[in-house]
Amino acid sequence: MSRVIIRQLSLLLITLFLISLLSFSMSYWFPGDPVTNASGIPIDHPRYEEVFEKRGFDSNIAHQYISYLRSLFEGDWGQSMQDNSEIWDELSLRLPATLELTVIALAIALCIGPPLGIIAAKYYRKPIDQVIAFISLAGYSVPVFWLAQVTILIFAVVLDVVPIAGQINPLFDVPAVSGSILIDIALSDIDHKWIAFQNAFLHIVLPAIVLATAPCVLLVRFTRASAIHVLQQKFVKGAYARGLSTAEVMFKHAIPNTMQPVTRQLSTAFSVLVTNVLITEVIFSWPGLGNWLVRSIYERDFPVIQHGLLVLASIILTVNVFANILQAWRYPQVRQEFYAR
Amino acid sequence: MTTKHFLCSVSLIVVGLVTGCNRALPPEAEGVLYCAEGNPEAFNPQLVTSGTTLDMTSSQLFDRLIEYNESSREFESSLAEHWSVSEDNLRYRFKLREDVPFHSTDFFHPTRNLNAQDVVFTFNRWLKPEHPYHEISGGQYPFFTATRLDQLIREVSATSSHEVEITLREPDSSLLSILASSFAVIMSAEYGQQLLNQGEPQQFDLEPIGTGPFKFSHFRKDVALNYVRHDEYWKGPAASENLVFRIAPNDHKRMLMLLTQDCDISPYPPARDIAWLDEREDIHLQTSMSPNTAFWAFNTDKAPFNDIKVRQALAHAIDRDALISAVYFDHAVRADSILPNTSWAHSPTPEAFRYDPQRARELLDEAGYGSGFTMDVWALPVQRAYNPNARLMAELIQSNLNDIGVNVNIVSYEWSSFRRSLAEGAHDSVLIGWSADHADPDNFFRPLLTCAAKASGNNRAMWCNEIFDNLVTNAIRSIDRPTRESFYHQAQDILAQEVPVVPLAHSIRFQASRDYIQGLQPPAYGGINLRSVSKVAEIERGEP
Amino acid sequence: MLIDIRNLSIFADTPQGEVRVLDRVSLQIAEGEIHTLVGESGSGKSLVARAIMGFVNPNWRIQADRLWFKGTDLLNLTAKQRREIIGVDIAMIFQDAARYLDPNTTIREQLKEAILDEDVKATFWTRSKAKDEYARNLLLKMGVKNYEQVLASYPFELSDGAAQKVMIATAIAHRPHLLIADEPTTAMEPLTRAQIYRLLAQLHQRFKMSILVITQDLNTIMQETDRITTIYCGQIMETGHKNTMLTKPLHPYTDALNYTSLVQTENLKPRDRLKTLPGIEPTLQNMPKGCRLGPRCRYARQNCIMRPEITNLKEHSYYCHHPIREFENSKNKGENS
Amino acid sequence: MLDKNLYYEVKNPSPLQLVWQDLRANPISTATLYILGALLIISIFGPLLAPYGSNEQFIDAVSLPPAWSDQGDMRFLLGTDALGRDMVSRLMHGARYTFGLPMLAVIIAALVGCSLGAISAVNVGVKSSTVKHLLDVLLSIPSLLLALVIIAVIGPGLSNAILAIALVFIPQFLHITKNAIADEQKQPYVLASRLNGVDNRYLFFSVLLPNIIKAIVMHLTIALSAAILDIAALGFLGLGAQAPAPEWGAMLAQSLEVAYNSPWVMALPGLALFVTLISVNILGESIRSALDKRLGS
Repeated sequence: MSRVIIRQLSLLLITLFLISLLSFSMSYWFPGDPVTNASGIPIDHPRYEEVFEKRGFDSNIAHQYISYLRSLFEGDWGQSMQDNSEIWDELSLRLPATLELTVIALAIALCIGPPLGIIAAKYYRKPIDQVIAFISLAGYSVPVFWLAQVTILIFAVVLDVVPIAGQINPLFDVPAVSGSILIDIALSDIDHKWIAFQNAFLHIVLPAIVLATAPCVLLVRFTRASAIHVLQQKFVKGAYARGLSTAEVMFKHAIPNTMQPVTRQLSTAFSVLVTNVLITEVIFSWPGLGNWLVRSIYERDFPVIQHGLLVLASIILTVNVFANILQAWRYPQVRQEFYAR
Repeated sequence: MTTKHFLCSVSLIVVGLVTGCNRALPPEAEGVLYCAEGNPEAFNPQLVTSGTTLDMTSSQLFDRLIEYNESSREFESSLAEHWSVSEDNLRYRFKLREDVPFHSTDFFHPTRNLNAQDVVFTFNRWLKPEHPYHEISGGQYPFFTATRLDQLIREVSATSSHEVEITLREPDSSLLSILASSFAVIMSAEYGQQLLNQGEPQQFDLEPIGTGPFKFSHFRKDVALNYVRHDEYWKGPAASENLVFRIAPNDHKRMLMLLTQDCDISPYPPARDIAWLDEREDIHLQTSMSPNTAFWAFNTDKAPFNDIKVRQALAHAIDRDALISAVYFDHAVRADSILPNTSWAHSPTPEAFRYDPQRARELLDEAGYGSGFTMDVWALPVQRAYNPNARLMAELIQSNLNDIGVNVNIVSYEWSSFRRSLAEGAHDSVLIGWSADHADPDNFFRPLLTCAAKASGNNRAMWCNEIFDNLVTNAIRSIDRPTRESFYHQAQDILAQEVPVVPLAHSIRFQASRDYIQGLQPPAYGGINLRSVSKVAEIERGEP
Repeated sequence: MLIDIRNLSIFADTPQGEVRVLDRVSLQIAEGEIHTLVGESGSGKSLVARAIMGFVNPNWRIQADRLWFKGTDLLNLTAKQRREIIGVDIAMIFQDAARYLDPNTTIREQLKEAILDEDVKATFWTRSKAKDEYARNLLLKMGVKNYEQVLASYPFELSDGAAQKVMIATAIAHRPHLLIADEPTTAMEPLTRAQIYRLLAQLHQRFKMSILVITQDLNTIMQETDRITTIYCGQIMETGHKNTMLTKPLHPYTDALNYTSLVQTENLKPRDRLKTLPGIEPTLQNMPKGCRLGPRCRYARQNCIMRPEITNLKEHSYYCHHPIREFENSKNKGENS
Repeated sequence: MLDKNLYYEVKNPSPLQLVWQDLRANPISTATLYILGALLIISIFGPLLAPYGSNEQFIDAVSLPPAWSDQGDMRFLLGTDALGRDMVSRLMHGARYTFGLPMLAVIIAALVGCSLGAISAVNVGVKSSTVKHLLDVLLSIPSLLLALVIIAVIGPGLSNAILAIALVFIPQFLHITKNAIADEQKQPYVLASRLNGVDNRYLFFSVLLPNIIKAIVMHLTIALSAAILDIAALGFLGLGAQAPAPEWGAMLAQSLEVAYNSPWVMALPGLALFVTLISVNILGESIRSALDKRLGS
């Protein structure tokens, strides 16, 4: 197992290195001055010379890359070209907000997707399977930005059940400490925390459900395909021959084996989730990374784009590698395959 | 069986959570939610010209020396109890109130009330380059540069602890109007000194201290700006405990937020929604004829817009009546001059901007652009009183110009970067406008179209014409209204001839609020004042 | 009779229409008997086993006059009743044992799953331990010496022989009355194969267990077999005692099978033709009418397009219009007359 | 007795023909074939078929609901938007942007990617599983994010968005082709062909290609659906097609401001997008299950 972990982590390091290289070279690809693109300090700014030297632009490219890495680790991520705010400060508030939404959506997707997929596979080609298969295909085909608008119109405007923007009613005096609203409420010293939690819950429920749709139906599809495959496997018959009941066969053998490829696909579902979080945050005015990134691309705010993409890509890669590790940890067969290579 | 029980209890919990969560607020979170169109650029009205920032800062945080009373059409005392003007119209004396406390917050505890030092400190900031705060936050004071007030004022001095004297270099009929505008707010010299001692002068414009009805609490970019009541406010405390500006750049979103009670007040509701919003019981719609003009400015520094004929051709190419019906839904009147029709100096020149594609084509031919060209139209990304939907307007103009062989790209950025790029003159042409800051007609000429305005980055046409400059300068130096009027008429004729800007519409300003909001006044000039606004108590919100 | 099957037919739904993959199969297994079912791959012999076990594909239609286990009708069982028989009274071991074990669960857990609470006398909290002990004993009985290591392994870590032993161990955990061994030794090394058969024979002796062995060719037949049944293309060809079947078969198919085995070919003279069947097996969609062996049978006549009825001799029965002895007899007769 | 005719060989159609037969046999996938065929025709000839121009404005018919409602007008079957533009015409023009262009981009990406993948697989061979693993991980970054990177560099706009999407899908096809070929090369039948002494060219085109086609076809449908979604998403975010182009995503974004008053303006582009995507996805799913059935998984 430790071999697998070391191998996967080194893989992660290599990919992160590649991504940082990509992010670094983006300063050159963007139009304009690379120093400004990397740091957000305009060329006529008094601090320009200082930054120019600090980023190693007076030296060769390798030195520049090392300086870039150093400033990354020092938390000197430059400033936004639009409002001169420190990218690191802004990011450390926005990333938790995004993660909060992402984690909740992923949890919803995980609670609904795989069980539905397994039910569909259990009743393969029966009406219940066909209904689930169709819903999952339809859900997979609904553009998230359309779904978000339609749900807003129905649930917020017509039914008036939930609010439509932000993390919480701003009248609650919750200072942004971590950026994640639920954590912030817990940390804050306001009275009536429970009411604040309820308010935040109402704010997050709609975007989270909208966001969960795509990964959820994706997981339904993965799980269904995998479970159909597994249920045709001989060991299921073997388990029946051992005298196990259907429930025992399903829960002890079929479902764990079904989840083996699905664990791997978690990272795919997560990628889809991250793609959609960009759009969902814009629509629900969620003060997260996606909202910020989309606007900075629109405004060509290069330091923000550069670092925002770096962070998102790193998160996806990390989740991917951890899905691999999780799979290897849970499934000896996979471990075997990793060893064999 | 157990599975069934489990599912039952889970669904019960979920249902309970959703239904149990109503949106009622605990008592300490009572307050008014105002949906603003964008982030404030700074918490200092001196630094900005955008109405969004003015709405969010000026009247909420600060006070001015004097105020302009819309109904009586006269100036009223504010921080200055009374004032006097010398015989030669060059010296103005203001006697200050003695009982005006500054905000006391986590970051600043005032030791004294407002006095003459504060006024001198505030005026000298933009007046004197050697002032320690002059260069902080960019060193640009667009309104004062554009009105040439920085050239006009010789000195601001404290004649006693509570008396200030402003000395002018030459007489100026618009001074009181300017001092009553939302930009001329008074700040704390003591706070400035404290920050200088701490070595953090940039905080001055980020965590403001004023004398106004609300105190700065905290601001999160793109989310919300929170104010709390200033209990010792000299006019008496504000009606509402909390005041929150939610940042919601999208007008449709703001309208929906008003419907879902995510906002209590929404300025500039979309024109297309006015009609049915007005019919709703729970929405209160207010209008005001605040003087404003939407216009289309050409960057006269750039070819081909440096050619008068091209500008005239473009002016004739667009159908402004169609724009008004499609964009404003007829909640506006066609503008035939940059000066609003409510002003006494108004002199319309409809002929110059008549819709005549044939004439436009001829003019383009004469200018040598018969085969057409491609240009950018920048559409302002936010809704302003003068233009509810610049993007839609740009699309209509696009199709109009297509008819005379001009291709149009529509360009739009986020508001603050949009304004910065405009100031740099990166645009070909821009759809923008102006809302009056004060009652004087000068407000529509000097801040917008003079060479000084070009220098301050406020002249969207990048236009500089000496004759025009002389006319408006002469107008401001005379006290006599008929003389001024004739100067202004000549100035408007030059504009009709030169066409640096095409005036489009004077619109009606709308403001929508929930029915449980009371004390809301439609604003006349400059920023809105929310001091007397509060929620009606004892109304069960959201319940029929 | 432990197992009594009469006229069992299975119809499979294929894109080309419904195909009768098992054609009126009858099979009886007596208590304490080792019965071998021989047929080429695809002949439907495994289907018989699956029908008994109730592993039915959803696109199958089963029809039988009788499918009895100890007098219980296996066709009309509720799921609960089936559970009480399958895995308890009837157990099955498969070819390719490793793939019939869950690859992601240890042998220990899978073996313990097969052990019922009744099998161990223990209270709730000692049960797991008792089952452990029981599992160890089972493996010991199978001749697995390194049982601890095997118990901790995952299926894919075991050798074929070891996996098959584990499989048998799970199958005999509650000493079933009938053990169905579906090609238990195909693709195994001869030594391992012998080991497995010896094991089965021991089980048969010690527990008086009936065993249905399903195999491909007569070469690998268990020495201890009592009776042999041959099956071809879903039709039973001949049933009889081992000795009769191996030495004096009446059915041409059994005869042909016999000639593929080494025992018979030993007696061949050099350059003799092998008595194999000409042609190839028909595909599922193109089953010949009547006796399905017809097109490949040396003795086939016109009436072979009718399905032959069963001919019962003493302890022996066959389905053929022209059985060998009779044919040769008649030929002899013809020469005589 | 030995009638040779009894042993006729079954004449089997080729696997791809069988897949086609399977598709035609299923009414739902046949329907999606028709829908996609119609979309293709509209993408190519849309401007000729549409009743009006995409930006033709009818001042007298602003925000008309679809024709079947009370205020509808028969001239405008699906109503008009806030500028008085015919929705039918806009949707038809938009098919080219939202269906035609992504399809073109994916096909180009597939051609380039597969060729590169084939070349690298045949010439270089996959020696290192680490490289494969690395690519696996890197390709887990979603296509929209990569497209955003490219757009961030070259700037927003429809042509840039299409370019970005074509570029994003090239490595995917490359990776898939390379892996498929590498897997197939391990198969015994390839060895058999080699032993038969066929040359590399024949080996590739006649032996390998028919067997990797499954992986490529399956990825084509997945990539097409992703590309359509990405183009629409970019249009929606204002980073792809710019107003007034009738790209469905951009139309959707613009329709938001009238969503409450004239919901059809929002519903229609979304519905068009949904129908297109679900057709592509169902077709992909049908092809996948048919291929699984015919070619074995």
